[in-house]
Amino acid sequence: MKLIIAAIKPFKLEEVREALTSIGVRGMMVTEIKGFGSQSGHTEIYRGAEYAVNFVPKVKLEIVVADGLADQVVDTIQKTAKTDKIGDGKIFVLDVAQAVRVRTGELNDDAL
Amino acid sequence: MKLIIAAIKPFKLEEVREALTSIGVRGMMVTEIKGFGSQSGHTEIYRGAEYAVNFVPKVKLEIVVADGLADQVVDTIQKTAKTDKIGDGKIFVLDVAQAVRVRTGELNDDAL
Amino acid sequence: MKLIIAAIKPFKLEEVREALTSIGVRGMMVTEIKGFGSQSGHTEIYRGAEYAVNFVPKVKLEIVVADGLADQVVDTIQKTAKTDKIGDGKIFVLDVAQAVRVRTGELNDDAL
Amino acid sequence: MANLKKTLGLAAAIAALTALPAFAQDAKLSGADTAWMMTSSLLVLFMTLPGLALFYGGLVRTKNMLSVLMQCSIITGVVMIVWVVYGYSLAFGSGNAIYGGFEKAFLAGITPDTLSGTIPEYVFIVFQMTFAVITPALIVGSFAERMKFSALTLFSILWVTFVYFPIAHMVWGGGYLGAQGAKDFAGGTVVHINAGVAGLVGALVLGPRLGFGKENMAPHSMTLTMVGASILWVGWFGFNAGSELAADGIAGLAMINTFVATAAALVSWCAVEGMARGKASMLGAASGMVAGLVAITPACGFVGPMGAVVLGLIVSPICYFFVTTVKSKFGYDDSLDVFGVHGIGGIVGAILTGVFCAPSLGGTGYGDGVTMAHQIYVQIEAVVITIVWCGVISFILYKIVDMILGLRVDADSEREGLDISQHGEAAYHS
Amino acid sequence: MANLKKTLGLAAAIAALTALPAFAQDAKLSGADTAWMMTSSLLVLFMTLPGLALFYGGLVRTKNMLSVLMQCSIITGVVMIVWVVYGYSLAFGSGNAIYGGFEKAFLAGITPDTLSGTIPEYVFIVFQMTFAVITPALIVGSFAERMKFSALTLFSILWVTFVYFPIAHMVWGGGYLGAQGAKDFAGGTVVHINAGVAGLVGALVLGPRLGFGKENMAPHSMTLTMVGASILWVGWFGFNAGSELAADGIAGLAMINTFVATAAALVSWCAVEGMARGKASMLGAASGMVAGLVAITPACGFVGPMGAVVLGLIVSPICYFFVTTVKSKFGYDDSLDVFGVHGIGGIVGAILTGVFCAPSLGGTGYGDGVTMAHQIYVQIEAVVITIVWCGVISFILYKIVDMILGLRVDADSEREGLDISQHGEAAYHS
Amino acid sequence: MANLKKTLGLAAAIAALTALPAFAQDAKLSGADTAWMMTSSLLVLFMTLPGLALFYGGLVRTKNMLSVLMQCSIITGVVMIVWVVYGYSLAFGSGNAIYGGFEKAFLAGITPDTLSGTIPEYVFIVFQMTFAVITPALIVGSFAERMKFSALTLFSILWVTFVYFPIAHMVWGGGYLGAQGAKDFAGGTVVHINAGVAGLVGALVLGPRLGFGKENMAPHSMTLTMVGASILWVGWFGFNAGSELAADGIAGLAMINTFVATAAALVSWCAVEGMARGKASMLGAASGMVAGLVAITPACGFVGPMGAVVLGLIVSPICYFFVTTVKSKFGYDDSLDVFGVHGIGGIVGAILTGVFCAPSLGGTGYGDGVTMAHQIYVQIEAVVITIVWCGVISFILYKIVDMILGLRVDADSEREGLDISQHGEAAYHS
Ligand SMILES: Nc1ncnc2c1ncn2[C@@H]1O[C@H](COP(=O)(O)OP(=O)(O)O)[C@@H](O)[C@H]1O
Ligand SMILES: Nc1ncnc2c1ncn2[C@@H]1O[C@H](COP(=O)(O)OP(=O)(O)O)[C@@H](O)[C@H]1O
Ligand SMILES: Nc1ncnc2c1ncn2[C@@H]1O[C@H](COP(=O)(O)OP(=O)(O)O)[C@@H](O)[C@H]1O
Repeated sequence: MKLIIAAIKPFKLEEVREALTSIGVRGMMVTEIKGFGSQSGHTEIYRGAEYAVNFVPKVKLEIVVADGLADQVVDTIQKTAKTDKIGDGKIFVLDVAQAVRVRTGELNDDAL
Repeated sequence: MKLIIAAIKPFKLEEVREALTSIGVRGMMVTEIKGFGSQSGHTEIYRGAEYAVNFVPKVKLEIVVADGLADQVVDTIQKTAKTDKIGDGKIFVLDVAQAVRVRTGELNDDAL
Repeated sequence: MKLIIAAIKPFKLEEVREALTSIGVRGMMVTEIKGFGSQSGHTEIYRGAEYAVNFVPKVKLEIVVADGLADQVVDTIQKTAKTDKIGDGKIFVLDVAQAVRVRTGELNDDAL
Repeated sequence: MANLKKTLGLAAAIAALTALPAFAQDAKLSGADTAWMMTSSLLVLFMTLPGLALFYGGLVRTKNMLSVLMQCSIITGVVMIVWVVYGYSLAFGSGNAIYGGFEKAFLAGITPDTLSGTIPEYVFIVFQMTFAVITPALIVGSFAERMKFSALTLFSILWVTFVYFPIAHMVWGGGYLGAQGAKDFAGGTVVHINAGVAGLVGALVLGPRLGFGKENMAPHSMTLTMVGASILWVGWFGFNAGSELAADGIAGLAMINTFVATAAALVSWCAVEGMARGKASMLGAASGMVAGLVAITPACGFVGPMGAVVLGLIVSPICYFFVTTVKSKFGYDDSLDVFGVHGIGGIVGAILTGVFCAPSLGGTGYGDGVTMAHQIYVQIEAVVITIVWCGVISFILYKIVDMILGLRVDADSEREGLDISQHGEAAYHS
Repeated sequence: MANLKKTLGLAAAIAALTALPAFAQDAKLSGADTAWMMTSSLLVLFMTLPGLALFYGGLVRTKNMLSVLMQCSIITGVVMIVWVVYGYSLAFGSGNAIYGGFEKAFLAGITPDTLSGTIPEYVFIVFQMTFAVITPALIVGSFAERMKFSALTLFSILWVTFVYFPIAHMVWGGGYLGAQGAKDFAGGTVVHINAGVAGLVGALVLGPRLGFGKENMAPHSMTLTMVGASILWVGWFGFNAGSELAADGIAGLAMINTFVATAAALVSWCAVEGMARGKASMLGAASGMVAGLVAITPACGFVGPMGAVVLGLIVSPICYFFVTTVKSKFGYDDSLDVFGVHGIGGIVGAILTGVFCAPSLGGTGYGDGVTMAHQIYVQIEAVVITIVWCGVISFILYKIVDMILGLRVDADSEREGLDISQHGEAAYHS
Repeated sequence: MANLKKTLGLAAAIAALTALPAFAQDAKLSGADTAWMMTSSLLVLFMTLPGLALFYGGLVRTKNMLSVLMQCSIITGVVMIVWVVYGYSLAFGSGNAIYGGFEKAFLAGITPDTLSGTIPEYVFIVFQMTFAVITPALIVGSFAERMKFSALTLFSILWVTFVYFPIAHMVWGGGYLGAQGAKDFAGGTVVHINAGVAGLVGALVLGPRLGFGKENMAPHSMTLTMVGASILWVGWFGFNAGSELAADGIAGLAMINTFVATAAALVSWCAVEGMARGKASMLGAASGMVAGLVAITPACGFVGPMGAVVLGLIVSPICYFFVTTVKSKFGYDDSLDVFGVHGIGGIVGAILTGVFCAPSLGGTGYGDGVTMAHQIYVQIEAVVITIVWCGVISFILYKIVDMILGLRVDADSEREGLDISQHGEAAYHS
């Protein structure tokens, strides 16, 4: 199994979730994060004190899928989340040694 | 070492933390996430605009432990977080190449 | 490529980010988490009901870098985030199988 | 209201309805009193919405925030309608010693020119209406985070009808308790003890929240709770000084007492906490404010400012003892301490009113031939009658509502939170 | 204001400026009326800041929160300055049937001793000023989350000058509509229909928000929206009972009506939602409150409390139908339903005022020889004139501002949110 | 208060205590004035709780939110007790040119029938009490996020005793400054300059916050700050128009000025920001509101509305310059700009009061034979005396408290936040 981690633009979340569902992904974990990258942040000024906000709001997806599905998932995220503007995000793939479904104790591919 | 990632129901957090402590786990990272899976979300309506909230609130645990402890951790989480209802969560195990304690610079199993 | 996960004290975030930028790290994901470890939490009392808050606020960094840069990143984080007080945090290193830049579809080291 | 002359004047007015011309001669509209009483009325609404709603709402968990706001809102809506339809008549109609009857149902016979004392009767009606609203709204704190919305709505209508209106009539509307000489300037008995007891019964009937005593149920926004407590204080001047029904020296007395008793109770709660656990908390200060406001309510037009300070200093430690020690001893889950603060604070205030109205303690004194001991006796009698009446009938009403609709949501809905399960929305989004 | 005697008295006063001594003889300052009108004036400011700002602000997404607060704030600032410079004169100067002229520009000739009826003219000026402020502030809800701050500021100045001041003059300042006998006690036409129509035109001209109908645009804080609605209710007593310009029985009538119509509308919105989708929501209750307040505004000094209850019960289902069914049918993006609640609620209230002021329905009655049918006709005429005048001129003003500054921010700024892009700050940090 | 006739009347009343019957003949209670002054008193409490608490609280980081709310709360509590115990007597007793003595300690000799001018003395006492409360509460902004709670409490008691009461006596209580003819209608000197200077001294004595100038210290909720500023504005009508102690034309003047000066200052702060950095911020608008309110405070009963507009337009750029340029130049950490806004705004207002009260500029004029130059001289004298008195004594008091309790929390507690370390609770949970 693979763990696919993706940082994307928040307003793309729904679209990506739908696209993934349609190719058979059945679960994921979503976290609101602050992204740092080539897309620059902005400056806020409060009564003369200037704060450079170097982070931009992103959404992080974490999805575990069977090895066979991994490439398709990466591909789908990349195509759907893309707006051709800087800051569209990254996708990373890691190996997963084991998966368990809490409710049933099912293991690995059965757990997904 | 292993990284154990678990998505569980928020109200189970305290119980799981205690169970893990009792088997020797000494640290973890906890994140509030939005989970997507077979447990369905709900619908909110605001003045006629309907929003399907496909995500349910979950808590994500990330725990790094020595290889020898990993199975016991997975087992403990599974048993403790279980309510036999849909949406109880998942546990994933990944390999960790290195661990460092910031304060002391200690490495690997000593760092945990 | 390596995924470096670090839990640090929140007020160290800016300093660490700057130090990493200066050694060539070009992106990261930042999440506010609740940390559990040897640093103890505190107790809150609300009208006689006592709540032990076992978690302390931490910030989690996730950074993917080329294999060659990994050691330097770990080292920089460790040196910069250190205050010599308990609770300074941990750093974990994992292997990454693949990386993709959403905007361009570039792969692996080119995607970072 | 507690101004006996005025209450009697009102009773006389009611009695004199058949002899209206004679009455009309005496009465003259006072613009000043009208201005003050309109201000007071809107202040008491302000206490409920958003004051009490925020005070309570801040104390619950995020997932139940809207349910608290909604409960306060719907009570405001339905009780106001009930009030003009039959409530005012039941409470302030001539009737008998317990109930006022239906002669003024639908506000029959009242026009913009009808006076009640020196103010338009419409203004008297709205002022009293805001009291009828806030009393059941106070109760919701006791069974917060687990009650069904439909059940709450039905219960509130029944409760004002069978508990609040009769007790208001007995104390202010020319009924039994007023005639006994019980002193309750602004509603310590009618409003606070009443709500506190109904809350305690509710907490017992519904049982504790899931996870009570185990899970972290810390307030989701102490900020909102503090804002709510502050608004309660500000609005309470309408409640207390407004109960004089005039802009005069006694209203001024009620006002200064409402300031200093509250200040004293705030400080003494902080002091007790500081001694007991080394730190004074914002929740403590807010609780102290409310305890002080509750305790001075029956007394505010009868005691002197120094008596008010002492009253305030006394009430907080007693309430503190109840919400920390007694509650956890008995293990009932009065979620937001309606009984511990309003019930106990009201009882302390009611009894001490009998003490501090002594002229030797700076008070405005007793009725002819009444001793302090007798006054205290009468005060306790009023407290006991209220507790018994309210306790028994509230219990019956909870049971009736439970049979008809069920009082409590199911476990899954409670876990998910009432906002989603009862109202289909969430308090906060990004 | 709608108190015709007073309005005429005022018109007379203005006409009598050359014959001041004669006028000065009659008029005498009433401290009571002054106290009430000062209170009323600050209550109407309270409605706008923070009331309306929170009601609207809670409904937008976090990233646009400050833009809403800022729009309400800047409108408050600039319209107040415009008001004392020339607005008051245009609205309440003698002038002609449409405009009041510049004779009182810079408040010329007014001193602390100048009276308007029984209150200092300065107090009358500030009371009216708060109305001139809240009306354009109401409009911002319709094009929230996409309008440029500079464009909003310019538009507001133009809009009060060319829409609000003339309509206020026509209705209250001695102009055309007042002379026709249209009944509008506290500004249903001038304030609410006016703002609702300008809002609808704005929503159409600017077009829908990016992602409208697709992305989740749920309110970022229903809590704040509820607080805002509650403050609106509390402040509205200044608006409605203050419009009597005196602390008397009619003010009391306006007050009780403002209580019970709102309560009824709150309940009926919850009831409709409960029937339509099985759950009553906090947003529904808050919307019901505002709909009830809007509907009773023109009627509050003319109808009886039972008429007010019925009016409240009627208005919510109609507004509900507009904000759910009609809006989605036509697909325009009136972000916060300014038209659906204020426009429609105002129209319902204006027309039903003609019905419920019938003495047989508990109202204070019609003018000599006026039938219900005729009154309804006159009410509809006033509504139609307001809609046409406001609709046409607002459209022109939007277009002018669009040419000068551009009305709408670019797509990236809209995605990022107006707080960062227009104001360089964020509403919340940790 | 600044109404000299009334102040003198009061002084006379005090002097006449031995000759009470003569005094009693003249004085008669005015219900209208009483209604207005009760309203004003509760409005000034509203300014502090929750107004100022939210204005300040929104500006700090989440981890220090409750500490700010608690500091405002405890000051309210203890100062009210101190006020009725000896503060009122020290400030308004007959005494000498600097202190009022202890004759009215524990409010001796005052009953509900005792009058102060046309209102019950109890009402006068509470009105003044709210001023005594808000002044030290204003100071907390300067050393926010680092002061010990116990130290704050002790400092506040000492500060009102040795700084506020004497200055209030000197200006309003029949003491030195009032006799010089300094014009301060509602407390520009006594309240705002006083608090601003004490704040500056505090910021210097405590030193800057950890991480000041490096870490992001952005306001945790600009929303709450805006709500706080709005409540300050609404409540300030009690402060300013209430200072007339009557519901009359001068109160109306104070009210219109409090509206338009604030509006103008709001707009001019936005304009300056717009020119300086291309964007107007919500914090700027809120700061402008407060600056305008502060500046008009001494002037509000003396200048005309157009003078008030100009005053408002002037004050914001000056304060803006202080909080942006001057503060960062000198590098002191006046956390929430108490000196930059209240101190500087108060000084600007005090001096310009001497200018704009000129009849030629629409003001109500000078005393007999007083020229503008002389008035300005007197105004500056009052400012300087206040700065010196307050600066020196405040410094001494900080040092004393530092020796007894320590002023500042340790570094770890500051990092963790005062909410947890000082109060054992957190503002927000989920
Ligand atoms: N090396 C990295 N490790 C982890 N996350 C990264 C890394 N680089 C970028 N990211 C994430 O991807 C987001 C987009 O990256 P950015 O460099 O801004 O744009 P782009 O991918 O279009 O060049 C960042 O906000 C960050 O969350
Ligand atoms: N493939 C997956 N990858 C990552 N997280 C997942 C995956 N599937 C489920 N999860 C997480 O586990 C939670 C529970 O899963 P769900 O399918 O709802 O219930 P169950 O495990 O009982 O069948 C989800 O809310 C989500 O956070
Ligand atoms: N085994 C672990 N797995 C994951 N995260 C950990 C682990 N141990 C500690 N952490 C993270 O590191 C933080 C610091 O650890 P702690 O034990 O408190 O201090 P120290 O590292 O100085 O001994 C914790 O708050 C937690 O977020």
